Amino acid sequence: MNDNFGFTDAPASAGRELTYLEAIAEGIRLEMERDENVLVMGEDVGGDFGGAFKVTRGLAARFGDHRVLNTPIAELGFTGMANGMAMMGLRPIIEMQFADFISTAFDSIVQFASTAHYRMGASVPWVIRAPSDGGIRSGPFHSQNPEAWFVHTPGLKVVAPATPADAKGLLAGAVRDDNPVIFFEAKPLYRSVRSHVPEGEHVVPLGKAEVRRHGTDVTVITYGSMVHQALAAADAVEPDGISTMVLDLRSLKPLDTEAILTAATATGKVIVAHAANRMAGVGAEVAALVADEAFDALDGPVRRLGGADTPVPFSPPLEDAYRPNAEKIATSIRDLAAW
Amino acid sequence: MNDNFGFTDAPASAGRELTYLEAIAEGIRLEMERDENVLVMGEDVGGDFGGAFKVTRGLAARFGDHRVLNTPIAELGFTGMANGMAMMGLRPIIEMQFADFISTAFDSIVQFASTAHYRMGASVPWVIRAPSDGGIRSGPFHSQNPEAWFVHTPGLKVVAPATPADAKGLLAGAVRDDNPVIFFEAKPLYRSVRSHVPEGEHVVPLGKAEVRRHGTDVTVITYGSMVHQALAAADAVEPDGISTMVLDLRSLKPLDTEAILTAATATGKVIVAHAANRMAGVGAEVAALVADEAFDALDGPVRRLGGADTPVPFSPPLEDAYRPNAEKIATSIRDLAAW
Amino acid sequence: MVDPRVQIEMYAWMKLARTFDEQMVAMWKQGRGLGGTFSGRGHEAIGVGAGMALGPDDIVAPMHRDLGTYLVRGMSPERIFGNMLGRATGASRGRDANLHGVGDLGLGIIGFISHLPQSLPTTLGVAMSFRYRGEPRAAMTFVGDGGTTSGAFHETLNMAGLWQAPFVLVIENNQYAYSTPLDQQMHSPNFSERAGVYGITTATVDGNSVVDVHAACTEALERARAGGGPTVIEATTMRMLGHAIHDGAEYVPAGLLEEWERRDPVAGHRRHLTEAGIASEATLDRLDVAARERIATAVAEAERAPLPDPDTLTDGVYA
Amino acid sequence: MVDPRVQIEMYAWMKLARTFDEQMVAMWKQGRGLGGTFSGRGHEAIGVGAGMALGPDDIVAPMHRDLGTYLVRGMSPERIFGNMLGRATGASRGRDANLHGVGDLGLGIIGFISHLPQSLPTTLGVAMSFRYRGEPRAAMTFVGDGGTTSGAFHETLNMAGLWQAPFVLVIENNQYAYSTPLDQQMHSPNFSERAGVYGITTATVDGNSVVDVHAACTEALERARAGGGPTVIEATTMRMLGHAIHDGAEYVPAGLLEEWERRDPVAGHRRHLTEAGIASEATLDRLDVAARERIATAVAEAERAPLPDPDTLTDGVYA
Ligand SMILES: Cc1ncc(C[n+]2csc(CCOP(=O)(O)OP(=O)(O)O)c2C)c(N)n1
Ligand SMILES: Cc1ncc(C[n+]2csc(CCOP(=O)(O)OP(=O)(O)O)c2C)c(N)n1
Ligand SMILES: [Mg+2]
Ligand SMILES: [Mg+2]
Repeated sequence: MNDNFGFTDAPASAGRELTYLEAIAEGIRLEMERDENVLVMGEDVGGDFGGAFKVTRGLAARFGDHRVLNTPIAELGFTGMANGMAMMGLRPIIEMQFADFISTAFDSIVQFASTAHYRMGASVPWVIRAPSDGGIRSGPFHSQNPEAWFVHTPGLKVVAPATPADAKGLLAGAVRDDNPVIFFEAKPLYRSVRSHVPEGEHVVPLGKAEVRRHGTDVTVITYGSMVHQALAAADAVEPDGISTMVLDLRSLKPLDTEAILTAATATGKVIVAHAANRMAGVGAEVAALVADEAFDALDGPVRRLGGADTPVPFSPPLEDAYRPNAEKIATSIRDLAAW
Repeated sequence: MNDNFGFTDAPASAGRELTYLEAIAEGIRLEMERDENVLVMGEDVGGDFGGAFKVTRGLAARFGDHRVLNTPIAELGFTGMANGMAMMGLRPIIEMQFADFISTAFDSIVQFASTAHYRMGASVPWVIRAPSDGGIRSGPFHSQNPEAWFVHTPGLKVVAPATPADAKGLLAGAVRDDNPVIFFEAKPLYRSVRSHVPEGEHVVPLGKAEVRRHGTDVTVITYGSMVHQALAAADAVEPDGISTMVLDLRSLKPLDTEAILTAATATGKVIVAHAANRMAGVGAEVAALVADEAFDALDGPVRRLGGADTPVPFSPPLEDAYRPNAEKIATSIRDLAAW
Repeated sequence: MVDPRVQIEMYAWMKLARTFDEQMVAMWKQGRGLGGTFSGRGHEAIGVGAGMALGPDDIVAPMHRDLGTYLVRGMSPERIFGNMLGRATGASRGRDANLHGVGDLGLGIIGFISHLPQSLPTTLGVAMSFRYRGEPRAAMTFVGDGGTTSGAFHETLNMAGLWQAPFVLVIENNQYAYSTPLDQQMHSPNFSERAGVYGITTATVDGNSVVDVHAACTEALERARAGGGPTVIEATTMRMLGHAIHDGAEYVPAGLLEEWERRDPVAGHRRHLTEAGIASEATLDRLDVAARERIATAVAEAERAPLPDPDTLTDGVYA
Repeated sequence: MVDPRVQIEMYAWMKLARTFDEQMVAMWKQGRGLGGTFSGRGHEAIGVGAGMALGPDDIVAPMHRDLGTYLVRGMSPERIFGNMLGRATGASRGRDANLHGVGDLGLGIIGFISHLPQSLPTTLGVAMSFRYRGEPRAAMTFVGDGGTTSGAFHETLNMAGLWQAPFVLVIENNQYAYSTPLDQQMHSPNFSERAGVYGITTATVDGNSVVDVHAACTEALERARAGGGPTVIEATTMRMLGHAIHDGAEYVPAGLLEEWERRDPVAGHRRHLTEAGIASEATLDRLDVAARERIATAVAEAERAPLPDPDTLTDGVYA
């Protein structure tokens, strides 16, 4: 994992640095301080334990047990419960122990929460924190990237920060949003990425992509852990004289179509990359958007990189074959640049 | 609904005609006769009642109650139960009362059934029959087209017949397939479409698309109820001198990429249409595939038509605005033909 | 004994619900409806008895046979008929069908979704918000016998008992889930035992007695508001028509319906009121007329109301 | 009394499981592991007692602490270690992690998935296939205390009771679900009552007595095979290490662990065998040595085994 990814816009060296995980934790703490309607719930989040990844550690001591609720193993039920709490004006931050278990809560998300405002004008302002993504030998049930299910579902919002600063800022943006927001955390970034995070209030608006690197030959559109792989790939192909733009989507729903089309048009050659299964993934939506609305500007096929059409395998050679990475992205950049 | 859709390959007048619903019922009956491992299960499928749509009516009388099992309201549990039955060599045909309730069974499908063969070499040969689709004023919870969730999930197969003959043939193909297959029935076609269905054994292989109409100017790639709308649209634009090819995908997973690329290349102008929500739908995968692998042959943007990014609304003016139909497809064909 | 005026009010609401229901069924049979719809015939005592037990600050999530609760809670017949007819003036502004989506937090009503029994965890969440804020309020919801075999029933009751939430659940045991009788749903319909294992107070009442339902709900809601924890009430009744408008319910033995017809909740309460000298036939006749007029007005208004503008399709997907 | 040879065999299997577990924990602490892993220390009597009660035609779906069941059922230590180390020779051929996916229908073992408690409905389906075909076989599975609060527990037991399926469930009540003690999971850990409401026979046994677990499971399986319906057995025990290898379990009071350490199932059974004169120390020492050798061989073979060829990535997604 490349953890020194030198963003053009936010050099890693400027100011106070936090890991991705620390940034999320700080974001939660600040939102709980700001608004007493904000609470945390999920399996093992409470007490001194603070969750499987320790993101919520210390919150119970600081804010009291009633604001940091340990739940039984009942994802459907406790997410449904969060629907009711949120309709009454609370702002639950739900921790799924792993994003993989979000399927257990499916009805409460894709049927109830997503439709409540359309059907009866009731807003459901919760955030589900979903530790997702693999590459860390966790096997098929602790490595999933299920964002496409939710991007396809009307009424939800979906974000996927790639940097500590965005992790903090999008967390705040998600908590303050009046809609159900699924916040996909990239587990492989938790402790591997450390960079500048603004102190105090820092809110990143939902729905805005960010250019992480400017370039003129090929555009890589991506999000989450693959932002770092794309940046490393861009570095790797630079000596070949290929100038790569990297667009970090940050929000997957709503998508920043303007930024996508601008980035696609700028180079005319587009690669969409994500760690999630490629087939019918979010990348398909982005590629299809480009193939429709930026068609005239295209100078080559719209390429897509994503997980293979298999469960996420456990063993290193298989998982490495399954996932995109900097090398595979670089190969695709070179190939497309030469088109 | 256009129920006289004059396929080029299978004229509606040839031979014995059945409705789409009758064809499914016949397909189930024949499979149950052929193989006593085949059984039917679901809510209200048994006894004299025969299910919410009467598809399974008469089966209990014919084959006995033990082969037509009424279940409690417990989609997660009874689909999980079907996983176990299927691993032991039975071939359950599960009726979801409406496709909308398939989300309730989500874990049993997308986590267990889809991964069992990859993880432990155990095949799970069930079929879920999912009455889907709208246009019939059934509101947000009885009109859904959730196929994209499953096409994105490795290990599943997904089919969506558009004609009575395919409904029967794909049902047989799905039952005989050794993998979990989700069989999306288009409710609006149940009784509105009647056409030739071969008698006796009739098996349509999974993974093969079918050209429903040949054409040279624009290709519409679609499936399910929208096949009929696309054919009507093709008729409507013919007087304008536009020749439209219509490709019926039939199988959504595996996708017949060869047929898609051939059809796309033949005209260079592609519209992908489905009733499901457009955003990150199956159409995005098809469009992205075309934009990548048929790029050189494209003479215009790849268009997509699908449901709006809203729940399926109930009231006629809203539902009509929500859904693609022949008129909207025709407009898109005209627009693209003039590109 | 319940205040005689309250008992008369109960009759008025039940009669309004019954009249609404009969008018709805007639319209749908005449082809004046839109999509499918569910009759709550036979469930009036439950919907009204429970609805009238609610306090002004309580929140309720009724389901598809609890028309009485919506009405008692202040959802106008116009908005409900408007919803069923897909009008812009309906509770869901043409978005949701029949009694689905008929919610209004201003009236303390949460509209249900089809997926059974999603109202249970949602309502527990409402109850937990009261607990979070230390408010003396209660949240109530309903489930059918069929819905009790679903996972969400168990998960919700387990958490309600664990946290002793101010939560009240009425199980409407009407003998059938669609075509499926109780004995094909569960080994034994021992609902009180089932709820009792979670550390929840339970009660079983005659679901066709509005007075009994009201009393049980009142007690449960008061206990909940006072911090005494959750209650599950089984109300036994019978679904008197098909599952939905298209269903002739041929699978229900005729004798069973006849038996329950003799226990009709509206007629039964009327008999009780006159026999106990609480109200005269003339008084009750006037209420019958008022109900008919109220519903006629509502239907006329709903039928006159505009359908939604298709340009508003995407309005309200997001807050 | 259980046949003395069987009692000695019980010791051998428990010791093998314990030795495997200790070796695994040591390797993972040394960094010779891959990913996370779960210790079943303290659960040996349950896994072995249940596994030995199974008949040759029965099917079992063990979970993450039932190493003993896999071993008894014939899954070799090589294949299990191979699985944990991601080898091509592992039970899942490098596809699934730790004890996940360790299934082989040829051995009558269904591998579990993480999502709790998915093994329950799956196993009910296996049982229903026996019923469908009229075969005198039974299907058994396990769930933790934590898994019992999930919807699938309720849905499965309701259907198992309804259809009186040849289904046996062992609840491994080990006091914790990850960091969450019983009193934060449910109002009262009354597992037998909870299962009883579904029309299921229930029993509670000392989960640290292999003889008791074996007896309860044998009885339940025989009843199931004979058409006597389902059984739920609560086996009380304690998870002796953290939830998974990375977890120090600081949240468990030290006194609780000490108390349960005195009831260690392997040491306890050894004491019983010698005190009852069933086996000598020397005999048992030989079994200890055999277990160590068996595991050493297995580890060596697994570590030598090849990782999967990346070209096989998509093999086996479909049958
Ligand atoms: C999860 C789910 N599965 C299936 C359905 C379809 N369905 C709607 S109502 C119903 C029967 C409900 O029975 P019950 O809970 O007893 O309520 P009743 O209609 O008898 O009042 C069914 C199966 C549903 N709404 N939700
Ligand atoms: C649906 C679901 N949610 C969360 C998890 C994560 N998880 C794995 S094991 C576990 C605790 C299980 O506790 P219990 O059932 O008591 O079994 P034990 O580990 O104590 O043997 C949790 C929460 C999961 N596997 N499945
Ligand atoms: Mg019912
Ligand atoms: Mg436990």
